Amino acid sequence: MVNQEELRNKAKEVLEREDVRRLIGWKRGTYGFEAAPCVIEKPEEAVNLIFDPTCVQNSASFIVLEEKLPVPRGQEPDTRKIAVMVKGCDSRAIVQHIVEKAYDRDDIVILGIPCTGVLDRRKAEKVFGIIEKPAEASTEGDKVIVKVGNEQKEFERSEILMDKCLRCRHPNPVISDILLGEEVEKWADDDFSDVQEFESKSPKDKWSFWEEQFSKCIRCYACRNVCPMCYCIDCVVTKLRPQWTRRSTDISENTVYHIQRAWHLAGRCIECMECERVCPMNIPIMTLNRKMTLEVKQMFDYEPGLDVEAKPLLASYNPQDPEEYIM
Amino acid sequence: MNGSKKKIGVYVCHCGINIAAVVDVKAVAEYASKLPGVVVARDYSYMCSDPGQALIKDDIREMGLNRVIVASCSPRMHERTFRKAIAEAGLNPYFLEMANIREQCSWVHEDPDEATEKAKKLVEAAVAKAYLLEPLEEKEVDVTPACLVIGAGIAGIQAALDIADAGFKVYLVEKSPSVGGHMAQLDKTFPTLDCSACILTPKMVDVASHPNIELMTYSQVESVEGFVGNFKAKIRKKARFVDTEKCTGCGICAENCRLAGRIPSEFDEGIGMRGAIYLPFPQAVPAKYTIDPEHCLQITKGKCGKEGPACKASCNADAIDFDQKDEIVEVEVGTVIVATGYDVFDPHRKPEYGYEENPNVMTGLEFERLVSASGPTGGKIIVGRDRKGEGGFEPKKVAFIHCVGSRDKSVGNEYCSRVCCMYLAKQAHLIKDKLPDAEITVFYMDVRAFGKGFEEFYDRVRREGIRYVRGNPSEIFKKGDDHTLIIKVEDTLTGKPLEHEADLVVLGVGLEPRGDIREIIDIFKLSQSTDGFFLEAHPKLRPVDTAVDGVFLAGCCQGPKDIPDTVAQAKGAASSALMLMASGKVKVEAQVSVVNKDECRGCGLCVEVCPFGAIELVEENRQGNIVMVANVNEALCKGCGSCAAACLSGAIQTKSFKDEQILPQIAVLGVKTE
Amino acid sequence: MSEEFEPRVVAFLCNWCSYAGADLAGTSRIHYLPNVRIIRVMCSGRVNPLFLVNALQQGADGVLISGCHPGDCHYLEGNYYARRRFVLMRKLLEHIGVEPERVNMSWVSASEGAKFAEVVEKTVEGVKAVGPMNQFRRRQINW
Amino acid sequence: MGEYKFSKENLGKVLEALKDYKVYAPQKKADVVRFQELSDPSEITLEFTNTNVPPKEIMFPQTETLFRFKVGGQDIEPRVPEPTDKMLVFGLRPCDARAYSIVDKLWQWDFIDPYVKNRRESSTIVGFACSEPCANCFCTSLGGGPADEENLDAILFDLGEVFYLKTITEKGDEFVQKCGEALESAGDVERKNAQAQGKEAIEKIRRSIEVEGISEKLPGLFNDAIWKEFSSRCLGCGICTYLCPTCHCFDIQDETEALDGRRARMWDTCMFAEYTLHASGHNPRPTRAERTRNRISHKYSYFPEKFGVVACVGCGRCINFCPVNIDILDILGKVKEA
Repeated sequence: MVNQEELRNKAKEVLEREDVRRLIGWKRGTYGFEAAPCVIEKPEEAVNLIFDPTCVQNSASFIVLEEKLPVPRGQEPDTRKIAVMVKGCDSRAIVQHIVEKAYDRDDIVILGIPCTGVLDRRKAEKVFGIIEKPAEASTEGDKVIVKVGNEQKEFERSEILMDKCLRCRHPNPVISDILLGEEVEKWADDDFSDVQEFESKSPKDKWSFWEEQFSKCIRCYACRNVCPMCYCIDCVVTKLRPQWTRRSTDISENTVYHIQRAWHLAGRCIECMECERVCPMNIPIMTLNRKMTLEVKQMFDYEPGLDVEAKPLLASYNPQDPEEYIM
Repeated sequence: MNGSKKKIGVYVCHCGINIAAVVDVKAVAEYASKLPGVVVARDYSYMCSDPGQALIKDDIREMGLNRVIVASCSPRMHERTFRKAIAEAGLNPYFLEMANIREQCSWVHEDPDEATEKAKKLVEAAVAKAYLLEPLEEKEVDVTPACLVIGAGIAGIQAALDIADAGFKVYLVEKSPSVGGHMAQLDKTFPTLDCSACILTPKMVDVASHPNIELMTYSQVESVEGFVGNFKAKIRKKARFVDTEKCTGCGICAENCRLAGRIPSEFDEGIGMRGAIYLPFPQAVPAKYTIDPEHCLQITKGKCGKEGPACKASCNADAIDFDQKDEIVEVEVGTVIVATGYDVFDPHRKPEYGYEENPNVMTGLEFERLVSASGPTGGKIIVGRDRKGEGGFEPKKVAFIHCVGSRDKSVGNEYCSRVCCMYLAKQAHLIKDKLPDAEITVFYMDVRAFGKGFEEFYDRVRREGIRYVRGNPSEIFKKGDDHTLIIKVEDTLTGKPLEHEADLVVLGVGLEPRGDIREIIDIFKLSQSTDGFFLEAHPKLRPVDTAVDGVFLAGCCQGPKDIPDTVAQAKGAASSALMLMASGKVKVEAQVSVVNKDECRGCGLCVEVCPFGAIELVEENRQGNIVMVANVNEALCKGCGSCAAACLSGAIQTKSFKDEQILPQIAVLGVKTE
Repeated sequence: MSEEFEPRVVAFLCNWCSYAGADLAGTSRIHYLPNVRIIRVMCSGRVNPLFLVNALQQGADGVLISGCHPGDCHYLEGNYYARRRFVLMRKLLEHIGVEPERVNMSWVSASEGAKFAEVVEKTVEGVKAVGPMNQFRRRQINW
Repeated sequence: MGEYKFSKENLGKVLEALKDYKVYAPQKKADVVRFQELSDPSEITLEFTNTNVPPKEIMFPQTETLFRFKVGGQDIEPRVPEPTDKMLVFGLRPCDARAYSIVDKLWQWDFIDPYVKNRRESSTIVGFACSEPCANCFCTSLGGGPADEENLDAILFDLGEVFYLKTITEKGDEFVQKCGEALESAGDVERKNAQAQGKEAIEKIRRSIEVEGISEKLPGLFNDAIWKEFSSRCLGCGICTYLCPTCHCFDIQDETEALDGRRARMWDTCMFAEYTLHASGHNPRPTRAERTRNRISHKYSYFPEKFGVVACVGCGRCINFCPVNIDILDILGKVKEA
């Protein structure tokens, strides 16, 4: 795992460059099993940075979350680079951002961090409950060590890591300028068996599952806002003219919201699972995205977030595309 | 405009009994009159008739209607009519919406109640949409009265002549030093057997001398910008190193060239030789010599013999100029005709036919040069001569092979080249003509003699004693050390495997898209059909148009053709171009896409999906921050709306088909209220 | 149930092929079921797949997109994009439990009036078989 | 005020008996505990620290029809819940009950909201004392407590094998009458255990903030850098506000279906950009910094100024559920330092 000193020094160096305006990374949280993402501008702030399995959040989201303020008359906009620390999944978001021209490759400095998996707070809280002090964690081989106060517990990956990590195909950053620590060995793969299994259900059973899930939704839009791929200026979901989805929360509007969300991520989702992690109502949102990911793979042999030269899936076609259901 | 109160008029047409016999038009009008915003709803026997239209116009004037719904036939029939009508009454023509209650109700449903119910809904949907219709303006752009014709083969020549004769300026651009294209290389033409050069050369001379045609040979289109009616083209005139003003075409330079007869002649398909300074062929137009910079010693080595370039020394006109540079000329045209032609299939891609190693295996086009009186052998059929043109022999057994590089998946050409069957038949005939004792065999898959006089010609050839064997040779190789070749083939009629002997094999090579077709594609953003040739706008109804307004196709660049078809298409392309230039104005689509710059995030999805290259990303100053946003070139946009469906935030919309105009229709047609 | 159930199908037809095909069905007086209500768009490429979702939410029991045959698109490529979007959206809807029979697409050229009628029959029969759309259909305004 | 007890297995019986109440109680559905109308007593769960969504949704549903109308017509049908249908809110935590009384001040301020008012008046509140507060609870800092009785009609203690039920108001007693014979009267043992449990619970509260002075301090920090510091990682989602028992903002929208229409109100949140977006396109709270500032200031400054009480009960939800660890105690701490 990456040495924290090295991480901070590198971050400091980068922040000292005068072509860099801010750095996105993680610092220790105020409690519990999740770190706090942070955006820092002063080199001296680098001492707070950390990276360990508590750094769950997708740092790339905060690149597109930055608000562009009006530039006062007579002043120049600050076009210096943004530096960002990324795990494997975070880095895929950056690639996809570049594919979609959210920014140019040279608008950012990427500090890549090979990742050995991040904690699933839900799994951890089943063991420890919500804890008042921030936990620390590390990995050794295929064991995960979690330190709560002075109590220390060792876990199998599957017991404590997020599901996305248990099927991670890209633990190492797929794009970076500076690589922190050594690349790690890929220890997992994804056979999408969960999706396949779900598909075997009847339409009726599928719906009764989703009906129950979607009816829980309170439309806080955390799943949308946290998504590194959701950064439209005016999201169709909350648009009033035309109003695609009503604001009222009922099974109809909630379902349509989730369809819209999943649809707009088809061929764009980079599988960071943030949407599902942040949901306060425990809706298995990733299942929708994974369905799309699988179909996109099988039908169009396409995987987003890997190649900055790639064309967006739905802005391209192949005359031989499948059309078995077309009359 | 959109804010103002909506005053909608609904007009339900009986269409005689066409509609009224099934749909209760009174009930539909009654229903419509109760819909929000509707101030008047009438039914009338024939809305499209003058009194019918008058009805609408009067209501617009008297009641101040600002939206009009006509419930009648398909908008594909009368949308224009009614747009014109309401415009005459001072309403924007795009404030019209039609409900198709004939083709979609009375003509397809028997049950009057069901048909009426559906008609009501269609009208209601039209009203819902009309609510949100916006006024659009129809823009017109001027058309520059000039045409750029690319390629001076028979297609380009014909198109250029037609347009020039109509009195419009033509810029005819040809890559090679002379006009004429492939047709100039041919000896005789099937099935009439008239001499190709004899019918072509007069036209070649015409294009050179026509006052309205500016001929640019040895030139290439570098780039084109703009849109229909207003193209700007950059053309590179390559340096000939010969001052065409001075050159008299006497040819002394070529005789004296140190490399004379040492360089394979492109025109003679490599059977004949030329020098570094050359005239492609005797009747070349213009009859001006050109120095080949790739071979000329003076240019490649910087020195030619002790006493300098012989050509320069020998030229009495002092036309040779080694300091000549490429020159870029810019022309403005309103229309473009692409007539870039084809390449013949390269038999190296079918090594089993031994084209590489056996001089007596040749392509059909090489054979044309061989039999041509103007060819290297003066028309004598002698194969296997050395580089100096010495030696060689007269073939006794000649074999022709069909479909080389056509109808052949293994080389990626599934299509039929359409000319090979006939040119091989013709060539077989020519041999019979010149070598009556030669034994001639043709190996074919099918013989396709579909054209005027083709079948008759094919008959005639067979009657002349030429053997047709149905079979697709698998292999051709040399037997022993004389020049006898063995053709391995199965006679698919008898099912017998044969080892056929021949001392001359002519490969009926097919036609392929030019190797450099990409250049043109990139310049005009044209598309290719699956066979790789240029894609026409519609396979049946718009065979000479392209997706790009003002750019037309002629000849084999669109697909294999024989000469008459090529000429016909060239004339078609010419008249299409003339229509635009004659009217002098062209309407550009009014229902185009429009970008909400505040919502656009500049992802470029729309740019990617636009088939017409009408959208580009441009810089936008957003409160001091420079961002990229999409921008639509209304002259290029055709309003298909693919961009609107691709856009994630709905920032780009297509006028008259905006999301906010379609969703209300969906709502009406979905909700059950009966 | 499905005897008296008359489904409502919202169809999006491209102006140049399928809408013309529907017109031809009319001019040739080919009778078909009245359940399909047509919305004209210039190209199947205009059809935002969310239109289908919206239609199903607004009360349609089934939806249909129809465009030019591959290669014949009046705008060259629109139907290829439409196809990609459609097959994906169909999978998504299928996943949350919308019967695939409700989500249809066809290629109908201007000359295929008879085929259009066929497509309508097929679609309506398919939707009838699976019954009314009750999954995320918008409920009528109530308390 | 009476004291009662009943054995755990009798919980069902008790609820069964409450026929003439519309009972709202915590139920676990699809992995989430939430207050919902209790159709089947066996559906109830009391195995929870606190519900994700606060029971404010009983009094102030996320989506509520205000009235119906006909498109084009003038006639509207207003509809206000009848005060007569009695409601029982069973098993909510003291902090959430406290939130009711805080927000009441607003609902019954210059305009009396009939929808909420009627529900509040017709409802009996039976609290459920906390024995195991969560790590981010800080109710004690805001005058509440795990067994706080403020605004409750009765309170329930889980004493292991039995429930100890103590009534606080007449409404509470009235409710007890309806509970049927499963109820026995409780004695000193239960009282003592309950009191002990309450004390212990207070001991277990691990986080706190000295609220004193914050209200006065905030206005001065209007343009302070701390807001940017915290908001730079804010997602601008609605979690902290939607899940807050005292947040009460709503939006009003008209919805139509053919010619039928309704005017409905639904939860809104000051953390969304649209919340303050003007029709002109101008937004007086252009970034998440101003929105974060507003959320804190509203709870700890504007509301107390107007109504004399802090609009926060220390339930800890906004801390627990924030995906990016924006911790209100962390913010308040910085406010005090500043």
